[in-house]
Amino acid sequence: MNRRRKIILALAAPALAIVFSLGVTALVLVVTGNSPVEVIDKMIESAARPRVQTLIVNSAITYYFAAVAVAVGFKMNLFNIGVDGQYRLAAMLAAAVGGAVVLPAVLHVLLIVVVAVLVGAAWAGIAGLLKVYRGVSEVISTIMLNAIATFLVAYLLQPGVLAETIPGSNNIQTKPIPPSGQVPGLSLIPGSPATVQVYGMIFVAVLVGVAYWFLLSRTRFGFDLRATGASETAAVASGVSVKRMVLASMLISGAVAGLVGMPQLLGASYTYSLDFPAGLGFTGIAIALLGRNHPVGIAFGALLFGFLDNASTALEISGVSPYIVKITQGVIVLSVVIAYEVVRRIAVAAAQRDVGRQLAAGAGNGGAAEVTA
Amino acid sequence: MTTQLQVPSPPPVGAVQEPTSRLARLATWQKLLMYGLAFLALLSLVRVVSGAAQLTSSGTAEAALIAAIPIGLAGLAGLWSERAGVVNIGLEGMMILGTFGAGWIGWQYGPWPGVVAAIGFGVFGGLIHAVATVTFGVDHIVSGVAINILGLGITQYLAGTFLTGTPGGGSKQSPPIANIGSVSVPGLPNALESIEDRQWFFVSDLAGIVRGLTTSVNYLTIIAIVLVIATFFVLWRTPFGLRLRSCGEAPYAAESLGVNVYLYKYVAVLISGALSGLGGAYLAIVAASNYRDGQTAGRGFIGLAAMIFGNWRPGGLAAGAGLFGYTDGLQLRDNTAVHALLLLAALLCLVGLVVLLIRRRWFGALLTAIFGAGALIWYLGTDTLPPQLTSATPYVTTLVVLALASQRLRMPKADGLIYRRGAGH
Amino acid sequence: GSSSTPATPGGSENPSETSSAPTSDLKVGLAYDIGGRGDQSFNDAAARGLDKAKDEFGVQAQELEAQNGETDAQKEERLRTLADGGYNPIVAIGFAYSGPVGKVAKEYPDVNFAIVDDAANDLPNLANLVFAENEGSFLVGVIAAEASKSGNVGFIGGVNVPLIQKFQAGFDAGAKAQNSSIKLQDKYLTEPPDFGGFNDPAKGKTTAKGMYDKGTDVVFAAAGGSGSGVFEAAKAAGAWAIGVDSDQYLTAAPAVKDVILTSMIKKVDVAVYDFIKSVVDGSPLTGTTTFDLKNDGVGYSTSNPAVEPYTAKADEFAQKIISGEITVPTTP
Amino acid sequence: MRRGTVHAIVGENGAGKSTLMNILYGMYRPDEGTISIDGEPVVLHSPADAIERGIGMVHQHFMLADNFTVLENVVLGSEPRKGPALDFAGARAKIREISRRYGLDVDPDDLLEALGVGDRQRVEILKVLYRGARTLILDEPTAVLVPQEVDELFDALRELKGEGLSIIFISHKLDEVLSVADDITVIRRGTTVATADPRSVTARELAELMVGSELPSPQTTGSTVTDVVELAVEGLSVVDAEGRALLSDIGFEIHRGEVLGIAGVEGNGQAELTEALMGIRPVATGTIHLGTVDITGWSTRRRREAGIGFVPEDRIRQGLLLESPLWENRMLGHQTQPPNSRGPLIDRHAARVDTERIVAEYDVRTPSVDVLASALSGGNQQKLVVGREMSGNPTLLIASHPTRGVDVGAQAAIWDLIRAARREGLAVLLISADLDELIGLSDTISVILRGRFVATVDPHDVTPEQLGSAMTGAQDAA
Ligand SMILES: Nc1ncnc2c1ncn2[C@@H]1O[C@H](COP(=O)(O)OP(=O)(O)OP(=O)(O)O)[C@@H](O)[C@H]1O
Ligand SMILES: Nc1ncnc2c1ncn2[C@@H]1O[C@H](COP(=O)(O)OP(=O)(O)OP(=O)(O)O)[C@@H](O)[C@H]1O
Ligand SMILES: [Mg+2]
Ligand SMILES: [Mg+2]
Repeated sequence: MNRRRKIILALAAPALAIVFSLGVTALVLVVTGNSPVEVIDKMIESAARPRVQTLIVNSAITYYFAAVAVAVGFKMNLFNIGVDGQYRLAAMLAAAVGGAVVLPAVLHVLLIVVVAVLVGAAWAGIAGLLKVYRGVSEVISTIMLNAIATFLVAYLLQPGVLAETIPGSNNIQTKPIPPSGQVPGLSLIPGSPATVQVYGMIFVAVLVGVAYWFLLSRTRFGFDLRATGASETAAVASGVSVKRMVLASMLISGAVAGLVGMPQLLGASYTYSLDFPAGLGFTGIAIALLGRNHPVGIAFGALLFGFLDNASTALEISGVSPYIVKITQGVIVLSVVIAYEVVRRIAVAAAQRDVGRQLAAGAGNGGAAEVTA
Repeated sequence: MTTQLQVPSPPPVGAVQEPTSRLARLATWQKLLMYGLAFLALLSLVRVVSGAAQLTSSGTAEAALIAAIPIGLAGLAGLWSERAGVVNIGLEGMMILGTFGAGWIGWQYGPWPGVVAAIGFGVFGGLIHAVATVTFGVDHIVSGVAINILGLGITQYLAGTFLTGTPGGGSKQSPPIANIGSVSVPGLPNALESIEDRQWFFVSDLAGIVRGLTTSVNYLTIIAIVLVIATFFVLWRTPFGLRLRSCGEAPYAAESLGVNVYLYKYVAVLISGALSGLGGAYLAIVAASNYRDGQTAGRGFIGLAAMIFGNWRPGGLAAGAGLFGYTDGLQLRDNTAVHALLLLAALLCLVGLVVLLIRRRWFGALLTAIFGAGALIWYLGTDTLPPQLTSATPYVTTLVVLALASQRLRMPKADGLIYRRGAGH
Repeated sequence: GSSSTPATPGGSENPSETSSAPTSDLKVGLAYDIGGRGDQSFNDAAARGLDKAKDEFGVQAQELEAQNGETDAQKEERLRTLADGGYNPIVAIGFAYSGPVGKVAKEYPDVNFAIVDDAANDLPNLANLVFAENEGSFLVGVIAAEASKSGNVGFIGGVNVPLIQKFQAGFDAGAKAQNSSIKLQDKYLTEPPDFGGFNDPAKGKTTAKGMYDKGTDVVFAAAGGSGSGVFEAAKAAGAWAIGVDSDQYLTAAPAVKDVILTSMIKKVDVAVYDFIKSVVDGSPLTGTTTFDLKNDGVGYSTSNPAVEPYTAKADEFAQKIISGEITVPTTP
Repeated sequence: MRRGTVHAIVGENGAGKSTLMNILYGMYRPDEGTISIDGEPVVLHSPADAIERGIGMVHQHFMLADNFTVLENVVLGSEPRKGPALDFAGARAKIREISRRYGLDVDPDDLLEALGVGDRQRVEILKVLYRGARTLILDEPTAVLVPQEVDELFDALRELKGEGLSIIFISHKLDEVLSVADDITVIRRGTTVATADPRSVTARELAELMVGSELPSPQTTGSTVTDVVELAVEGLSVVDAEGRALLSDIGFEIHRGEVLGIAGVEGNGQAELTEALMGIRPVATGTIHLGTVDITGWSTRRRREAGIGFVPEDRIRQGLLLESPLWENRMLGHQTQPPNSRGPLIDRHAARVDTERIVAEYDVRTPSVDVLASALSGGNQQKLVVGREMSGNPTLLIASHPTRGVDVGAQAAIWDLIRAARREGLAVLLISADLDELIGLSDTISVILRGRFVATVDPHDVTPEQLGSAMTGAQDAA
């Protein structure tokens, strides 16, 4: 009975939240003179197309890395706003390295990924060091480092530095990565054309998810990390070196952040150019929160965001401003966490009541008769 | 815990302590003033040596002020909220709402109704944050992130709906908003101008800065500065402020004394929203003269940084916003002045070196010497900096100052913690 | 900016309005860059060209807009959606579509594509519509140098990318050509991928004021939406500003319009209109079409009477450029 | 209860004393029953209602803002005004006035953070008096005070009583109750089980009323001290960030099988001492030897792995992860040791099983090891922490207030376990505010004052009063 109640509550929370967010979105649509039914119909219709599904999955793969990067920090109350700068710098340098060398296929990819991971970790590590040794809040330092990364990338991405111009184009880019450094797409249905292939990096995403789960729940390091997040003072008393943990989790977070640009770089663009996607770090924050920092939750969150983000064309075609999607996303994040919070409270109160009841029952049996003086 | 002992013996005579502390406070002020003047002298020296007049010109001061105010308002917004224990990372979103409110109403009904609308939009953002964090006890960061998404989405959506086809406006910007008006201190600017033009050491610099800060000062600028002072007064000198701050320091203690913590948190977060909205209005009405999509450009986050920089205090955050505004204004106005900052850095390193040597901190002294020498060599060896580096100045400076100041920042004790009535026992 | 005067593409060479009921059953697809219709800048210029084609030929149109942080694949999908929906021709606005349009045009050989601001692809069913921004900028550089009393002119770019550098290169060269001892100042508001420099009037204002304070008396703003801040600074300083893309003397806020000496005009609207027209006419443009001084694809505006004294010199240089006597650089 | 009296409420942990008081103070709403003040039934919705009706409460845990001055803490919620501003001068004068009248010496301008527990307690009482309360509720006000301070508090209470105030007084220290109370109510599991007259009842009878059984007491059962030195500390000093000494020149030895008790007023360096020994706080000078090994430079983790168990002073802050299940809490501090982990991996199954063992052995009342630590009552949490730290056969136990907040029955069990381990050769550093516990368990007692050891006494011939005066430095003067 107790367990059933728990399961029902846990499932009801996200379901209710999503229904609620759709309600709010519908309300906005109605107020501004659109038909919500039609809009949702259009979105679902477009999502039924294999090409769009591919895009959704591909967006989700990228978001997944970003969200896991953020989540690693969150698990110990570190707020890495800097995923954005970390992945951009990492992707840029990795692209430059990848375009500059010639190596056998697997090694080439490996090199690029390692460079990205190292650069991401190093850039995040600056914030970690500043926090550990100078007490600078990682919130500020990562905001500043995002901006500084922008300037650094802009400096490096100049013809004559690390970039080259493209004849006839106003774009500039790093030297394209040769086929040996590219990761082929993956056909979900065998033999399908390139437009319905998901990034080969999906394997790495799954791997990262599993590694993240394993690290946190099965290793001593993960225990230390979670303990630090749950109570820093208790963690210190238990022998955890918080400084080391801050640095370590910042490095891990940055390393994962370094992967954010990889699906796009290795699976689609093969070069870092002026229009390389930016701002994914912030999407990652929202998704990490939506997925409650849990590897599976994040996957669902990433897919949901991928779905919404790829609905814009369908919306525009039905004459609705695609920005409605952002309203939906914001409301979903808020209502999901509110729903979970409400459920959590109910569950905790129930647990306490149970403990109290059992205690009282135990005492009632074993206790002595009441005495009156 | 300190080792202070609670000997239940002779009462320390309390009355003696008061004048000392007041004197001490006065001394701090004097010290600060002295530091400020010394820094100005150094800046003046750099100006004379490098010839970068923009370092201390009235125009730079004015630009710094205009760049600093929206950041300062965002920081002030953060301050109100966090002093009541609610972390507000949604400042950016609330500011965006403010810019739209100002633009949408401002172009139709004039700047002042625009300001009111901006505040209203900001309050709306604050209300969402308050409901989520105070009533539902959602993690403050989560709610803030959601508000940033929402603020952007709502404004873009509404702009598409309400601004498309307006005269001179479109789905990405509002038509122009009329000027809100400004004042100058009568007579002063002219007098100062002649002094500034002389290029005297120190005197001209001081004159330039004062002139920049007193010439055709916008009404909203004045309001913003008054708000900083008013915030100090209200939060630190009134019963209302004491109660509000108690919610950020020890909500359960406040609760046990009959303070309605929920109410104060709500009020604080709504005021926070209002100030963010005002910051947005400043951007749309004063810094520019219309709403433009993307106009906040992360200033809400910088405001948050300024607040932390300023140790959750109005004076400190004003200094933080000022530093950012100064470096940003300077880099936008003059590349060579930024180059001259290298010389300033070298001189500051020299000062630091002396201090460290006196304190016998050898390792620190060595590092400082290396950095100082590096800055000097860089300065002497180049005439300009790459534009990318110039643009990065405000961010690098903020980071460096924070890393060096290594001040023990102290956030309100219950900041970011979820409060629930009756849960503290 | 302001478009109270309804869509008058600056200096358009097709002023004639057909009053007869349009008839074409062409379905035009237009894929904008980030910002889309209503950005009062680049995308809006394309929209004006489309609107004109709608009016004149009665074509139908579907407009779609790029979103922040999207990938090439998402841009491709946008183009494919249009192609699948029977839209033909399809116009992509902005160099970010370079890769996607190249790919999708190959997939749909029967659909006519065009891309503005890019010439990286060479396909039979693709028209590259590019501009000699440097040439137009050269002329306003000449005007700036001539109008400047202090011998000190400035350039403000929105974002430091090659496209905007092209504006600077032309402007600097023009100013130098007119007055070899001229002092030049330049500043980009943001660095990529922060494209906020096109949307930050506050930064534009501060930067321009800095330039005016240092003795500059003419500033060329190639900064999209940030330009309005530059105009305000010019107004406050009692100095000149030069607009960009469309004739901003006609579209800017009334309070500041009189300081806009001239504008460097880049006729994106004409390019879009011409392309659609070529499809309507049954002989779609393909290959690279450069809109330059020669074909009046770029130029400067003369709607502000104050520019009158300087037009002779500018036109003289224009002839030299057209004749090939002067080659305008594309990088500063 | 009657006006102008002290009414004591006693009961074991969790009997419902605090809950009852919180209801009286308007923090919780009663499900049924009525509260009457001056014969008139009232409904209290909030503390504000209670304050208005002249009820003031000093909570079991301090309800103070560290970052505020005494003045700010006191006037909060009832601020005097001068125009729109807070009347600081007026408040200061009034606080001084009240402090003088009741002998509660505190400077209104001190930052609270700088105050010790005794002063904090006075600030709490000031808060209540400042509001002009006629009924005072004091929930375990003496728990953290030394006897001299308790006496002063009682003097103040008698003063207040004399002025017609009514006081509800809650304490576990029955002799105190007997000395100050006019009436006594005993409650158990949320109901009144008895009322007693302090003039006729003995402490022992009272205690038996509370628990419904015989009262245990700590008693050393012969010395088990060996000659093997387990912990040797020499010349240990610790400084704070500003370089002020927190501990100076501490030196002592603990042998295997020995319990060294540390007596001292809270805030005299006990916390710093335990933290320095655990490697949580850096040591300025001095050495620490475990057995024969110098561990001065070791990390906390290494020390724990070497066999040091640690029961922290503040279990909520340092001992537990409230939002984690019990079995994870069992791992805390021992996450690198069997049975909790194998190599770099944790062993969830073994940890769970071992948690079950602790729950059984230490009588932790919980339905399962999967409930969150926050669901347990304070005493049960403490039992879990002690059980955990006694696991894995530590050679040295550093225990701060191991039985704080634990009811008498469990207290006895913990004492027994400590004694048993001591027989096996465990060395114990015991810090406690409960002087009876210290005297009863320790083989030697050192007194700490202002970060120094000022006296070493033999527990067999010292009384709590003597210890108390040593702790407050009263002996120095003598
Ligand atoms: N709403 C509730 N209903 C029933 N029991 C509850 C409720 N909330 C908390 N409890 C119980 O209260 C206990 C925690 O209360 P608390 O810490 O005050 O215990 P305590 O009585 O002081 O015990 P101890 O003496 O061990 O400290 C838990 O056992 C929990 O199960
Ligand atoms: N809302 C509630 N409903 C039912 N039972 C509760 C509730 N809240 C607390 N309790 C129970 O009431 C008991 C009384 O706790 P209380 O804190 O009043 O004890 P106490 O007598 O003050 O103990 P201590 O001596 O430890 O301070 C707790 O153990 C808890 O189990
Ligand atoms: Mg209690
Ligand atoms: Mg308790």
